Amino acid sequence: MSFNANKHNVGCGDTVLLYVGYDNMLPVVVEKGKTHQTKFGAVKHDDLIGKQFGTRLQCPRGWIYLLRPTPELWTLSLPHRTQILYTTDISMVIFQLDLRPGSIVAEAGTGSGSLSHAILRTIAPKGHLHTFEFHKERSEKAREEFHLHGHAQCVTVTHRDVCGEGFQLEHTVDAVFLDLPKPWECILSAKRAMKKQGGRICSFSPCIEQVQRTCEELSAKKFTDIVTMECLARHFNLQYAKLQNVSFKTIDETIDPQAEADSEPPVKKANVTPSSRDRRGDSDMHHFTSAVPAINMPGHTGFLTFATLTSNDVN
Amino acid sequence: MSFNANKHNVGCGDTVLLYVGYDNMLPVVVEKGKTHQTKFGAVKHDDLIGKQFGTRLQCPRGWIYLLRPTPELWTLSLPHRTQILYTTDISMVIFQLDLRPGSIVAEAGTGSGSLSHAILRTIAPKGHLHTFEFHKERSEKAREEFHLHGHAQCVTVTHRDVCGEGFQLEHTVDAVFLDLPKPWECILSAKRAMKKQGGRICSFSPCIEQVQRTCEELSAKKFTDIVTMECLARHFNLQYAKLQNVSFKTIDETIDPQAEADSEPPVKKANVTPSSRDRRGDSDMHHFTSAVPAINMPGHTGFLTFATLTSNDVN
Amino acid sequence: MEHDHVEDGDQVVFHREGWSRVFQIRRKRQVYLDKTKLDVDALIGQPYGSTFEVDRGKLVKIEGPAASELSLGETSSDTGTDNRNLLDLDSNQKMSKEDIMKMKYDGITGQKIIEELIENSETFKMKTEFSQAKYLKKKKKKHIPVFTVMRPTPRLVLDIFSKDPSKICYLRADSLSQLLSYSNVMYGSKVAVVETCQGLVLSCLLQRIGEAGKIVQLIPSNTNAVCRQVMDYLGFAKFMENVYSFPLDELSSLKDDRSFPSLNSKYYDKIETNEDGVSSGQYNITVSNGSFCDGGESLTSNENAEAQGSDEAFDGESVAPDLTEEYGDCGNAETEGAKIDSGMQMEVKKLGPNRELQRQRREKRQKEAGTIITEKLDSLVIACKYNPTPILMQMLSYLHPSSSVVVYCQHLEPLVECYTSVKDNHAGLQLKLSETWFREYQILPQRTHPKINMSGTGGYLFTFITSQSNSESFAPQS
Amino acid sequence: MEHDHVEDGDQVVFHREGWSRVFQIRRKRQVYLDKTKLDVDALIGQPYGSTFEVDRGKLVKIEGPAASELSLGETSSDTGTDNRNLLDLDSNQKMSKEDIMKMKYDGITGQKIIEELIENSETFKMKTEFSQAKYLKKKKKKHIPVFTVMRPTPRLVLDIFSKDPSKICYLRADSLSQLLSYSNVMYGSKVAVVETCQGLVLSCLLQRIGEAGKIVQLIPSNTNAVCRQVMDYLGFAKFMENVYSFPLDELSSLKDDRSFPSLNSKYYDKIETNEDGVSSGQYNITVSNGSFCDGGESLTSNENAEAQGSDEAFDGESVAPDLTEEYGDCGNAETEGAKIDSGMQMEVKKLGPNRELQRQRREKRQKEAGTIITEKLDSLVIACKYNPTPILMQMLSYLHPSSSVVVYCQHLEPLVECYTSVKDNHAGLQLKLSETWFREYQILPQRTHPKINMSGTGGYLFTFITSQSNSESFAPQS
Repeated sequence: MSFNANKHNVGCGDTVLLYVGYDNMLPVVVEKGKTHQTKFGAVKHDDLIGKQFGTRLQCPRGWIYLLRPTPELWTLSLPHRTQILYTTDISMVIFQLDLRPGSIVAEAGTGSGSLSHAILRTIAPKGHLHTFEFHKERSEKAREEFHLHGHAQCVTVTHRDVCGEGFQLEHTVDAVFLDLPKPWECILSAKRAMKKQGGRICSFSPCIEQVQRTCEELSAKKFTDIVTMECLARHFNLQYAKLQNVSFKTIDETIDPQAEADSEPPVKKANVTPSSRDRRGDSDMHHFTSAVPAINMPGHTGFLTFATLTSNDVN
Repeated sequence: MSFNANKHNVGCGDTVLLYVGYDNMLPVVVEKGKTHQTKFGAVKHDDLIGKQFGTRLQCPRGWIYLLRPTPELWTLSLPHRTQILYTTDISMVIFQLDLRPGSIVAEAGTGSGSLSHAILRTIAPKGHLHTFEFHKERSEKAREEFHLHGHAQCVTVTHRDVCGEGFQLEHTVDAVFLDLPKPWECILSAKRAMKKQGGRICSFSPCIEQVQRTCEELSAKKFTDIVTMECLARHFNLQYAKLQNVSFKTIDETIDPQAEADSEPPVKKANVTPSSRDRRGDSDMHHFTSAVPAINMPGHTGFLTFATLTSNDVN
Repeated sequence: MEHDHVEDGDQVVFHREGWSRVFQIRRKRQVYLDKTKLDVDALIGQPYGSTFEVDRGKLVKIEGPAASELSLGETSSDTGTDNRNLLDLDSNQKMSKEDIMKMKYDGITGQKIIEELIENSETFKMKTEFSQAKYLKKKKKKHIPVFTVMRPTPRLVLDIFSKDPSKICYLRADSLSQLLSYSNVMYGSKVAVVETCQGLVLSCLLQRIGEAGKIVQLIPSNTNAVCRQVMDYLGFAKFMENVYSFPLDELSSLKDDRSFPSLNSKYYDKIETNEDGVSSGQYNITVSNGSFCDGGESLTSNENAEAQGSDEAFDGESVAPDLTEEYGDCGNAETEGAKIDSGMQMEVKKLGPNRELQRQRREKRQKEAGTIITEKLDSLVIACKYNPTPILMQMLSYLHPSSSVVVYCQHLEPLVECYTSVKDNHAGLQLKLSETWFREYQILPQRTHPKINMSGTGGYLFTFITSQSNSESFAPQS
Repeated sequence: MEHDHVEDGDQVVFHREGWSRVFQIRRKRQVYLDKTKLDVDALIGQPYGSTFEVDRGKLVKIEGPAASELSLGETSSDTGTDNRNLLDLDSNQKMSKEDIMKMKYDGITGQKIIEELIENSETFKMKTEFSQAKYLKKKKKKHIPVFTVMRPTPRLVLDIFSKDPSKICYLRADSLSQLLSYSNVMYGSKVAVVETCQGLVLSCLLQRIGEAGKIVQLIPSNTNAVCRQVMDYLGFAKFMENVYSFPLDELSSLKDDRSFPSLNSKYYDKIETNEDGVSSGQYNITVSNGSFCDGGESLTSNENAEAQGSDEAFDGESVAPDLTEEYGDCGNAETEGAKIDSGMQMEVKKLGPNRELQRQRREKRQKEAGTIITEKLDSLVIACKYNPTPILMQMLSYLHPSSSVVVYCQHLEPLVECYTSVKDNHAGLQLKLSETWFREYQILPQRTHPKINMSGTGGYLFTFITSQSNSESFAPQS
């Protein structure tokens, strides 16, 4: 239930995230009498019950925070059963599929449920997600998770290979999402699943050849407005950066007749300068706050193809 | 001759660039007695002769600058006879082909000569560029231009369709560049053109299907280290930006009993504030210099595929 | 509640790929579409999803294949192998502009015009298949105004601003969608929003809270008006009871219990009638075309920009006139000849009769908004032309711990400041500062590649989770 | 001059895709490659372009297909249709790490080890073709150390720094290549350069000026040393007579005619012997691993960074030790057991005998450098860990009008300052501030996509053309 907007205190059976550090969260289901080990020491579940989300806990060796799970934080902390979708793509999918409270959605496959959680947040409480997974164990795990997270009413998890057997839904959904190796094989079934008023479809594929076949099939099945896109998040790190200021002699120093008279080579003289300046510490430094893009970033997740089925073309 | 490093003053027959504004340059071949019209008024060629490159000229209706042509500026000002390559891609091509003074290069097609000029700068004076163009008029124009620009010694322009007829070069070049609709058709001929020590090849193609076929053919012809990449320049505009600072009442203002007593609605009071503050001009503005990426940018030029032919695999 | 057919009074999107316009459909109404006056009567009763062609000011429904699939007969099968023999000359096309204009005037269809153009092109048949396709696509877009009638959604409405993204602070689908995700706004959420995106962000959030949530739009006191144009596009008048306004200026007063007793918001909900959404209409009247950010010009023309007073900056930029023409019936750009009857304008009239009653309502709504804020919020969203840092820092105390905060800005620099402030005050966790690379692809047989033009920036996002600053220590385990 | 076969003393690149190491080849020499001690004797006399496999510390030449094409027999034809029945378990592989180590110790080839791994995998045959290929590629890279022997080029040398790009200020191929283009450096150019990229930028420029140009490397007086390691990698000792050093500190003295009479550089060229490249060797001795820019840490660990003095910052970061091990025989990371004989070290010895003579040479070279500067330069290139704006502004007066200037920086902010300074002083035209999006692709049948990992930044470039600030007016045409 902890994904709910109106929940502000931790209860028994709630999933909470123990925030240990940036992008480092442990998902925990609170159960009376249990204990959880973190790198900062043990956490007794009994101590969590009744606490407000956001509470900072003093553990033996450091602080951890008790966070309310959001689909975004869940995506960062969920147990990976497959490759997952991340928030940049997920956001685009939800937006481009026109999802909102009350929408009916079909999803294949369920995978690790990363996208499912974001869909459920958007369509709850009156919408419904039909999610399909061809891997039995995964579909069971997902069902458990959805129940634990208070989504039981809004989701139906089915263990089925939609490519072979289809969605078996007749004009019931507003939107279809496909993350399958051969999405083109179930475009027709997806079309049949769409409401008579029409709807939106999305296919996520890592390879361009998959996209090409999918677009061909979408076009053949009278989907319109077929658009393929890619979005990549680029994160900035904030740095207190510094660059060394080089020293320039003023003209006065330069034409110092004493130095000339000594016929001391300029190089020598120059060499004396740095050490004395260095000792002053950072006075020779140019300081600034710099937003530096992360050196390594995801270069590709997948191509997102969206299309519309209008009421005209449903049959 | 004006592309040369040692040329600092304008002579007769030189190509100069009349710089009118950012990314706005007119290429002019200086000829005695001629006159050129610019948006700032007429420019007499006779007045240009002997002037130093970089000179600012006062024209009747504004300033123009007399710039020395560089391959980069030439790319921005050349007469387009085809789609051209731009500096971001050109730079990568030159670098990845390991070009340097003395390199022998084969290029197909010549196009508008945008890349050719950058190649020639790098390989001159002892290197050589064999450039091929299947469009007769274009090849003639290119030959003229190279001559005018002082490259006559370093370049051979051939009117030929290398896809059909091949380069007809036998183990003479260090590097091959292909910008052709069907580059895979002349990989074999390119291979034959390579020096016995081996060399580097680059193919530029806008479409991924071209890249796929080219890579297949390169691999079949024993090229190794096949790498495909894309590079896009992202330009920043510098803006003196400002954001409005919203006003927050201090606590003192807020609990002003007078305002309370009047039971003046807060909204009304608030409405009085802006006009009086606005009159102060920019005092409510948060100013900062912002590097803003250009809103519209080239999203794709082409894919660059590079590969190596080692001496092992020449035959 | 949602009907499948266009009804009198509906807000309708005219859509083709990457292009959308919104019009309110009324009987006997004419609208301007791409400079052509158009009768929209014919749409009433038609199912959403229908496709129409414009034929001499009339809408003609196209049955069968959609506009984008319009075939062009046998012409394209005749192709050259490459462009080697082509010279770029104006004389390649034997038809003149005047010829084309005359055909249009004579009511020749766009389809026919294109066929004529091909017939009269000396080089078309010599072009490669690729070049032919490119040529056809260009001509189709120009001469065949075809579009599909759609129910408005945030996605389609976003397209409307593609010509002038400054109106919505350069929000792109990727940044808007992430803003919505990271805000964690859902059914029943209590949200504070500061936006100057024509109500786009507000509308999207409103859609997501459903009928159970509450949104307080915070409005700077030193601004003249906020625009909520997009609310009308999306037909959100009915949800207005969930949207409150509150002057940022008054935030500090919330800390003083005397002036803002903790009211039971449910009590107020009961008195509030459905129509009272109007009470926040005050901010709804004036349409601001202004773009403060754009007061800053490139350095080259900087003197110009600096010379403008802030009032002028508010009055918009040179592109605005073009745009309003396209908007058709929206806001201050009412089409000539059409009756002034947009939702916005009607509210103005309603406001008239009893000013005192309106004032009282407004006051009550504002008090309720104050209560929502003091009872603490689940999410804070900032996407505006105001300096975000002071607003953000001011609002932090009104958020539950573990709440979601999103600050969007066209510029990176102000978000660096936000980041630093939040960090230095230990006010948040999971601080993320990001931009998105957004790229579209052309997927066509043998011609697949990223699109030639792309958007260089969709703005920047700063997101974080609020945290309790003082830790509750508990006994370490024995 | 260039031989086709590896000779004793050659600098040689060991290369495979995206990975390069440089070693100087000497008889009886051993080098460390990926923690394996290696005899490189076998390379002498082999043609460049030959491919070798490492087999128990020996190099074995591979004839026929190159490393990347190594086939893996029939194993990959047996594929599953999808991964539905796969569980991710460690027990899928029956071979232990110890088994593999033993095989290696026993001298089993990598090829054979992979075949064994496949044989002992419970899930390999059930995996999709896609997953199989992925698996094979990973294992090949790990177990088959194969590389091709190449003549060093800037392109290959750049790969060496891919593990620690901070050493070259995060220059990527795209930014380095554009730096070279926009500098307009060509055969015969006179160039000033300020760089802290291990000599990479210097070397690239040096390659382009050929034997006819001149490069003056400007060196801050308050730095202890500059590193020109890359000069050695590229075997550029022979070009040293074209490279001069000049202390930035002394720039202002150039304006005083008394201390720097305008010398005829040709005169000095005659006296100068070929070996005098050594005179600038002073700056060549100490290798600096330092990275000033990286003194700035992310805000999280900022206290740490701030605590470091500037000297410490100069002494390098935690990654340096790992790296130097890879460098093999370069600079201060001499491999154990190998004779100290790199080009650099030899110069140190030469410097010894007659210090006074060296000092005189150095002084003369510096005077020549001063002359080159005062006679004005064609190009200025800055790519360093120093604050670029003061250097740039100081140097502007030594450039011809219509010269090319490039300033590279890892950070955007310092270049904004450069831009503003040049703009405000009307010192340039065609000011461009840019970054590059650089992306690599996997092109494989049915598996084509952009690479999963990419570099988020290759730094920023500011480029412009110098201009004459006072216009020459000429009579308008009648």
